[in-house]
Amino acid sequence: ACGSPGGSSSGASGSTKLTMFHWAGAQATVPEKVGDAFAEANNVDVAYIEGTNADTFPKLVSSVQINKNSPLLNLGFFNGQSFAQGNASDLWEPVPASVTNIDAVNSKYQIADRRGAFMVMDAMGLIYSKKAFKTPPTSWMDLFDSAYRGKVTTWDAPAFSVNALPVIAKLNGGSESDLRPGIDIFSKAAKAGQFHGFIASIDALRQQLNSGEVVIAPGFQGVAQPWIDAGDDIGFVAPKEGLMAFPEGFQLVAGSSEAQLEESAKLLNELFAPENVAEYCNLNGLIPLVEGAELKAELADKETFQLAAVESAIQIDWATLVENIEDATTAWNKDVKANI
Amino acid sequence: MTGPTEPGNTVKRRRNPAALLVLPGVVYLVIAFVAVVALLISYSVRVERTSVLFAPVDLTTWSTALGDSYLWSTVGTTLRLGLIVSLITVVIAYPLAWCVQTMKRGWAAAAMLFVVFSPILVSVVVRSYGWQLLLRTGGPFGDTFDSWLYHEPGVILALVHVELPFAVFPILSSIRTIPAEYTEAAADLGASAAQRFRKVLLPLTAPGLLSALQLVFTLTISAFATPALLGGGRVTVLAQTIYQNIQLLAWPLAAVQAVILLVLTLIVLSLFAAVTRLIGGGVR
Amino acid sequence: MRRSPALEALRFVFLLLVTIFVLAPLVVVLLASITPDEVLTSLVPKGFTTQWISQALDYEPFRVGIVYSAQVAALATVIALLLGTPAAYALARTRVPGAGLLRSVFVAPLSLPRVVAGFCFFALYVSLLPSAYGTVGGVAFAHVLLLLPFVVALVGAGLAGSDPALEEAARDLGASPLQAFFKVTLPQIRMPLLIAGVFSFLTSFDEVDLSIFLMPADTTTLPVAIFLRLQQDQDPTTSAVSSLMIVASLVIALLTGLAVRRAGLWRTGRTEGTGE
Amino acid sequence: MSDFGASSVEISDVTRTFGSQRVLGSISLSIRASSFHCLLGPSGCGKTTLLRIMAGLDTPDTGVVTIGGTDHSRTAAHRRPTNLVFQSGALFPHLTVADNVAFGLKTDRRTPQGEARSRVAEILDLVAMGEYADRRPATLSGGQRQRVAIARALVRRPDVLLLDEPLSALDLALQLRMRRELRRWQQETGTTFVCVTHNQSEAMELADEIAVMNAGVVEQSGSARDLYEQPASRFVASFIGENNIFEKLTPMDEGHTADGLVFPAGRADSLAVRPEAIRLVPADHPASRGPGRVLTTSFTGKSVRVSLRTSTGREVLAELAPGATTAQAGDTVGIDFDDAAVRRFGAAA
Amino acid sequence: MSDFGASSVEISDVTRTFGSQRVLGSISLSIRASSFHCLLGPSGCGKTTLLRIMAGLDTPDTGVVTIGGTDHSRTAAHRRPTNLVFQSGALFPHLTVADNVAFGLKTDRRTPQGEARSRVAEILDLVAMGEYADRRPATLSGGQRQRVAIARALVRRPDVLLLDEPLSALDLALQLRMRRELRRWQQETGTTFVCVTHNQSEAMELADEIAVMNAGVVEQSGSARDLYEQPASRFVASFIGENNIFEKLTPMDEGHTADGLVFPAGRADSLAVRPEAIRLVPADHPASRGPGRVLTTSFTGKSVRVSLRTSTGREVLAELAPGATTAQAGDTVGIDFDDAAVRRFGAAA
Ligand SMILES: Nc1ncnc2c1ncn2[C@@H]1O[C@H](COP(=O)(O)OP(=O)(O)OP(=O)(O)O)[C@@H](O)[C@H]1O
Ligand SMILES: Nc1ncnc2c1ncn2[C@@H]1O[C@H](COP(=O)(O)OP(=O)(O)OP(=O)(O)O)[C@@H](O)[C@H]1O
Ligand SMILES: [Mg+2]
Ligand SMILES: [Mg+2]
Repeated sequence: ACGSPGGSSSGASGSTKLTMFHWAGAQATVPEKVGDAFAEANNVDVAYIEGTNADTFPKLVSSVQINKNSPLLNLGFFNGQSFAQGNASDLWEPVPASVTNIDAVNSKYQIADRRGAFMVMDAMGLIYSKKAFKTPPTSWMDLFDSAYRGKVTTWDAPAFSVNALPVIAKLNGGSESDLRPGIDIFSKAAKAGQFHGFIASIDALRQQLNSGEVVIAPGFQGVAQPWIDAGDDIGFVAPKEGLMAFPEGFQLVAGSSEAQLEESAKLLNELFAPENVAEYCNLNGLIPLVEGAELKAELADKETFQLAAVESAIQIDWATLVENIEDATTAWNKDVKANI
Repeated sequence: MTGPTEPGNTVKRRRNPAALLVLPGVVYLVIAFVAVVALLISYSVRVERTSVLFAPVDLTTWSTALGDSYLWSTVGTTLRLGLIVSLITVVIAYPLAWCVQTMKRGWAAAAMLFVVFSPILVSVVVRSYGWQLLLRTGGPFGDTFDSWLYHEPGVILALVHVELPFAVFPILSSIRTIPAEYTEAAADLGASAAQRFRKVLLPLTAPGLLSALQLVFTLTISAFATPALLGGGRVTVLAQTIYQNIQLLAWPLAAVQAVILLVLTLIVLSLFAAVTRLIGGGVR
Repeated sequence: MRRSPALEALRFVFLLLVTIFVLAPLVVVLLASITPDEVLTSLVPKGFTTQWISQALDYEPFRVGIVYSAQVAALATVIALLLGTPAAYALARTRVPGAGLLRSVFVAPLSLPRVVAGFCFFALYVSLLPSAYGTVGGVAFAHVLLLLPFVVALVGAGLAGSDPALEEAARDLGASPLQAFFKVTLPQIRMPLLIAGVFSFLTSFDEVDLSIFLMPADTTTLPVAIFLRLQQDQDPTTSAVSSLMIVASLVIALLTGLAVRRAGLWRTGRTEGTGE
Repeated sequence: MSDFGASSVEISDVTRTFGSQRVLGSISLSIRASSFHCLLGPSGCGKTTLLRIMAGLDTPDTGVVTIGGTDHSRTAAHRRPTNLVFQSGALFPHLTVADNVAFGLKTDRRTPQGEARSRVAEILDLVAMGEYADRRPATLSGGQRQRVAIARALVRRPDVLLLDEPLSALDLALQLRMRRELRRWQQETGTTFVCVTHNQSEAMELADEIAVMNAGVVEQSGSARDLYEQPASRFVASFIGENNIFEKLTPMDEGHTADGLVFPAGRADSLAVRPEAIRLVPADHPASRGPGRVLTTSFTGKSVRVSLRTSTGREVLAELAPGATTAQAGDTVGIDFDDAAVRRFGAAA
Repeated sequence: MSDFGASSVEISDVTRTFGSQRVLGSISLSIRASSFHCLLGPSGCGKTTLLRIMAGLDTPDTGVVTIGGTDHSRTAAHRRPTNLVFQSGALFPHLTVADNVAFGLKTDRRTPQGEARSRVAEILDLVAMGEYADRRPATLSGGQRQRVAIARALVRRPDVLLLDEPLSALDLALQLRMRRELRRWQQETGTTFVCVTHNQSEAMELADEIAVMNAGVVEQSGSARDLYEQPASRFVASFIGENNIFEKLTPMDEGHTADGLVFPAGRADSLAVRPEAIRLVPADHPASRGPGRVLTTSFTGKSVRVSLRTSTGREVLAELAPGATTAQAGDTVGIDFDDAAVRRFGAAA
């Protein structure tokens, strides 16, 4: 029942084997469906790695470093941060021109050197408890409002892509390369007892919001939407400064064999077909970045699912952030975490 | 003319072929553990985040890590947590093992054993979820144990909960091998229940106690999920920082920290062994 | 010896407290898996549903994971017992050079954070033995590192108290060292062995951090599947799996209990009115 | 010595059952304060069980144990003024010889440390184990262990000292020396000693009074001489010293031949004649009560033991002074004894 | 019975040291095939160690153990044609009495199951433990355990049976019976028996030959009578039977007074007189070799033991026929013995 890590020695014996990495749970449905159909049609073996971005990316990196020509996977779904990290270590293969469907990606999210392609976007805003807020919070800085002392939470380092540090830094005169202003604000808040604690799982966030231990936190629309759908007294709002864009998409992995790259590119093209993108977004509460992918009605109506929201979103320079992430972690640990 | 003349039981003397039985286990440790540790050490002395087996030696990671006060505070938390949890666990487990051993009805003892066992039937994530529900503000124990959750006491509570079986069972195994006549003789010589415990039972169960301490301690200081889920960011142990660094691809640093953790563990384990030898008066 | 009523009462209270402490979080999990709410907000169930349980049973990765986990756990347990029991025996009964250090070294792997061990095994497999990566054997081999400490510690604790003279008697009666071990030593350490086996099995079955690095493409162990699901979906299905495991273990425990009773495992070989 | 006590022990109607086996069937026994009392009986008759009940290590099903006038039936072992020397030794494996002996002095803190140390040293010298003080029990020989066990109980100076076959693993010389020491100790301190032994010469030499137990009951209690010379039952007759027992005799009104030997007149179900009361005479000697064929002869130092077979096939043992006979295996001789040497027992006995 | 074997045992220059303690110092001993050999010696002299070396459970530092002509020095215990009855019993706690006994029959599969069962039953009856077949050792009395230990070794029918104080926990009646059984068994099967005992009467009754050990060496080896009548050393004299030993005498050229008694002339460092060789005469009797004050008298059934103190304070023990004296404690009497009863030992002995 178990394959070996995606081999480079394809072609020699029968059909090509390729390994695709996708995220788990509902995010697995569409990639596997498309992958199975593709395998069937093209006489290709497709194996899947289901996992999280955080765990799989390091595995991929180390596999390549052990053997440049034998990457753990050939085609993978990653977030913007990993896109940038991979670029830094030449992990990605440019997407060939034959993958025409990526031309329909929103121009703001087109990648110049075609190393990968963003497919969908999750939007980070504020998740809040409707019981505690008569009117929804309006600003990112509400996280630091002393009215909510002890009832705020966010993610611990090094998950800076999701814990709002880069956003707060940028809003306060800092940048991806200078997170200090953000760290200072978090540090002050920590000392004042602003935080109920830091969360380590999405589940904990939901629990705490529902129980009233926490009333506000930075969070993803794609995370909040299923909770809202399930009837929790939870709201998601785009702060007046704008949502934070969190694009996700696919990469072809360098070191894969010619045949694997060729087949992966074909599969990639399938995945970017508008109907597949739409289904992916509908299932996971995400904003499609591909033109022609139509959201289902319930979502399409929501303000935060509009492309306008995307276009006005706070864009993070992932490459710069990634360069600073290690130092930022050190600073975060020392100044924020040590004080909470 | 004269052979080796160690004291001790004959079975323990001279080139006993049974000593070779330790070999398969040692071979495995060499293949698995030593390889892992060697890999760690090799990672720890490089700067490149490459995972080729050999790279030029560079000690900068070591020197920065050793001078990092935050790392040492994490080490402190880790060791403190390890010691507190092992002590509390053993203090609960020891009388518990005795109660189980002396239960008159076999089924009651079996049921109690199952109860003790049950935490490890539930995955750590789900277990932590249970604690969150119980301890959160507004939960059934939220008021009594105000602010335990997302603080050290909550983490300790949850760790003791899951390490309990790892302490009860070694103690129980060693209790079961003590003949009744030793406690009887002690009682006959005027020892009260407390004295019998302190002077006879405790030393005779020292091997089990040692196993319990060692198991619980090592499990606790390498525990990652429980402090992460219940510590609320306030309780940072070395395992978490290591995990962070792996995710950051800061492998040399992660390796340095893992080696530090391992060395500290070996030191504490031998301390435990020494202390237990004191209690046990060097039995066996 | 007689026990005083005060002591009896104390003992009862103690056992009760321990039971509550141990079971409370598990009962909550059980509740969560049969309450309709997706998020348990109160401990008084608002109804009853088998929805989560049937969802858990239907969820493909759980089904595959259980089988895979069981295979890995069984294999790892067998290897750990086969390696650990002789080692514990040698450490307890013979003068192995450096026995004190060895004892610590057998336990030490537990202190390696499992993510580290997992990452290292991953690197080892991929670089040295690609064919082991992701196979039941490969995962089990790595798990043995975590199980060996239980076996060595538990069996060692059991052996420490048993009388070496009995093995001498057996050998004198014509039993080869192997026969002596199986017919005399083993029966005396049945209990520690059984416990070590169960511990090993469950630990391996529950292992996430290490396995996650060794799991390849389309298969994962059950706990890894639970873990991954929790990353994305937060409904009580995962609690339901845990509840199912508790119930299944209870059944297995009952069955072993009966078997054990028939095999006389509970007999301690001590006179009645033992201990305190 | 002021801190030595002595208490009488009174056992009334004590019974003890293990499972379905009645091990003690209503035992009553009075042991005078400051006396040396021996319990004698065959293996498995309940001696150890009775001692354990006195020590409080076992609980009788019914009955009362009074020590020094106080009902101690419900007193825990460690509060009783008794100490037991275990049949198996039960030395603590984790303590040295000296620490084993000192154990009982440390449990109550009445004995100052310095005194405890000197008492331990003294008692270890008494049992000739002084030079083993720092050894662990596992490295001792069987007899050495037994001596430590005795020392450990003696050093506590209990009111009642209970000894379970305390000298069984010792060589004769040491046994004799230890007997003398025990006896001297008992007389000097006035402590009550209750000693289980299967060695009759030990019991006879040591005891003021001996209780003979059989199958969970006390058959007879009295001085050594009483038991030897006036056994109350067939069992006591056969158990105390050796005896040639002739059983299932028909009532005898006049000189009667049983098992090929002529006995004096009198009613009895069984008769006993001590081996040392038997004389060997030439087969045709007028005093001969019947012929016997010599099966074996063996020299035991002080005597020659001759085993004979009567004309009806019954085995008879004779114990003669060395030189009193020249009979060899295979010879036929006459068996003779005095009328007065014959003891009779009824059916009930 | 074809499956009984017998082998001689030859021990040459065996030494064994524990730590710094020389427990066996160059032992050499020949044990004839089919003989009953007893090892006698004080507690801690190395008897158990020697037996364990013969059984292969302990390895000597130097020396050779030959069994039945084959050098077995390096043979593992389970391959030796020997079986050992452990001093401690070493019964398997998890097996019933019957299974304990059957254990050794199952290790080699030469004995068919049915035969094994009947042999176990037979041997359990022999040691009077038939009705305890299904019990576990923990529920047995001390003597019952010892009997099971004997049965377990006997049933194997080894060439050489090693017994370590096999009867020490048994009452006299049972001891005598078991002695007879052991002796009978040994003679019928021709098996070589090596038996450690501290009971001299046992050794004398059972053994063809006795080796007297002391402090790790064999002092004398011979028949019971030889040892009793011609002890080769002061130690043997005092150890085999009781003896009154008079030490550190100056060389005596003519009738000499030592310890207040007159001895015949002759060179010696010590003298020995058996208690039974001593006669009590009136204090003023011409035969008296010196006066003695009676300390205690005790009746042991077959004799009266009188302990006396000479004028120089030396204690002397006399063992007299019942009725041979009327002396009471406190009386002063004359001590008498024949010249021939005096044995002399040089400094070396
Ligand atoms: N725990 C027990 N369970 C069942 N039976 C027992 C137990 N202890 C003793 N017995 C039985 O009770 C009887 C008396 O045992 P006890 O130990 O008192 O005998 P004893 O007179 O001391 O014999 P010995 O001289 O052989 O030591 C024996 O038949 C023994 O088998
Ligand atoms: N394992 C050991 N370690 C150290 N010394 C030992 C060990 N075993 C025995 N000895 C010592 O060796 C000496 C001889 O012991 P052994 O058991 O052979 O004596 P024994 O003649 O059988 O005495 P006993 O009649 O008392 O049983 C003793 O002084 C004992 O203390
Ligand atoms: Mg007894
Ligand atoms: Mg011995």
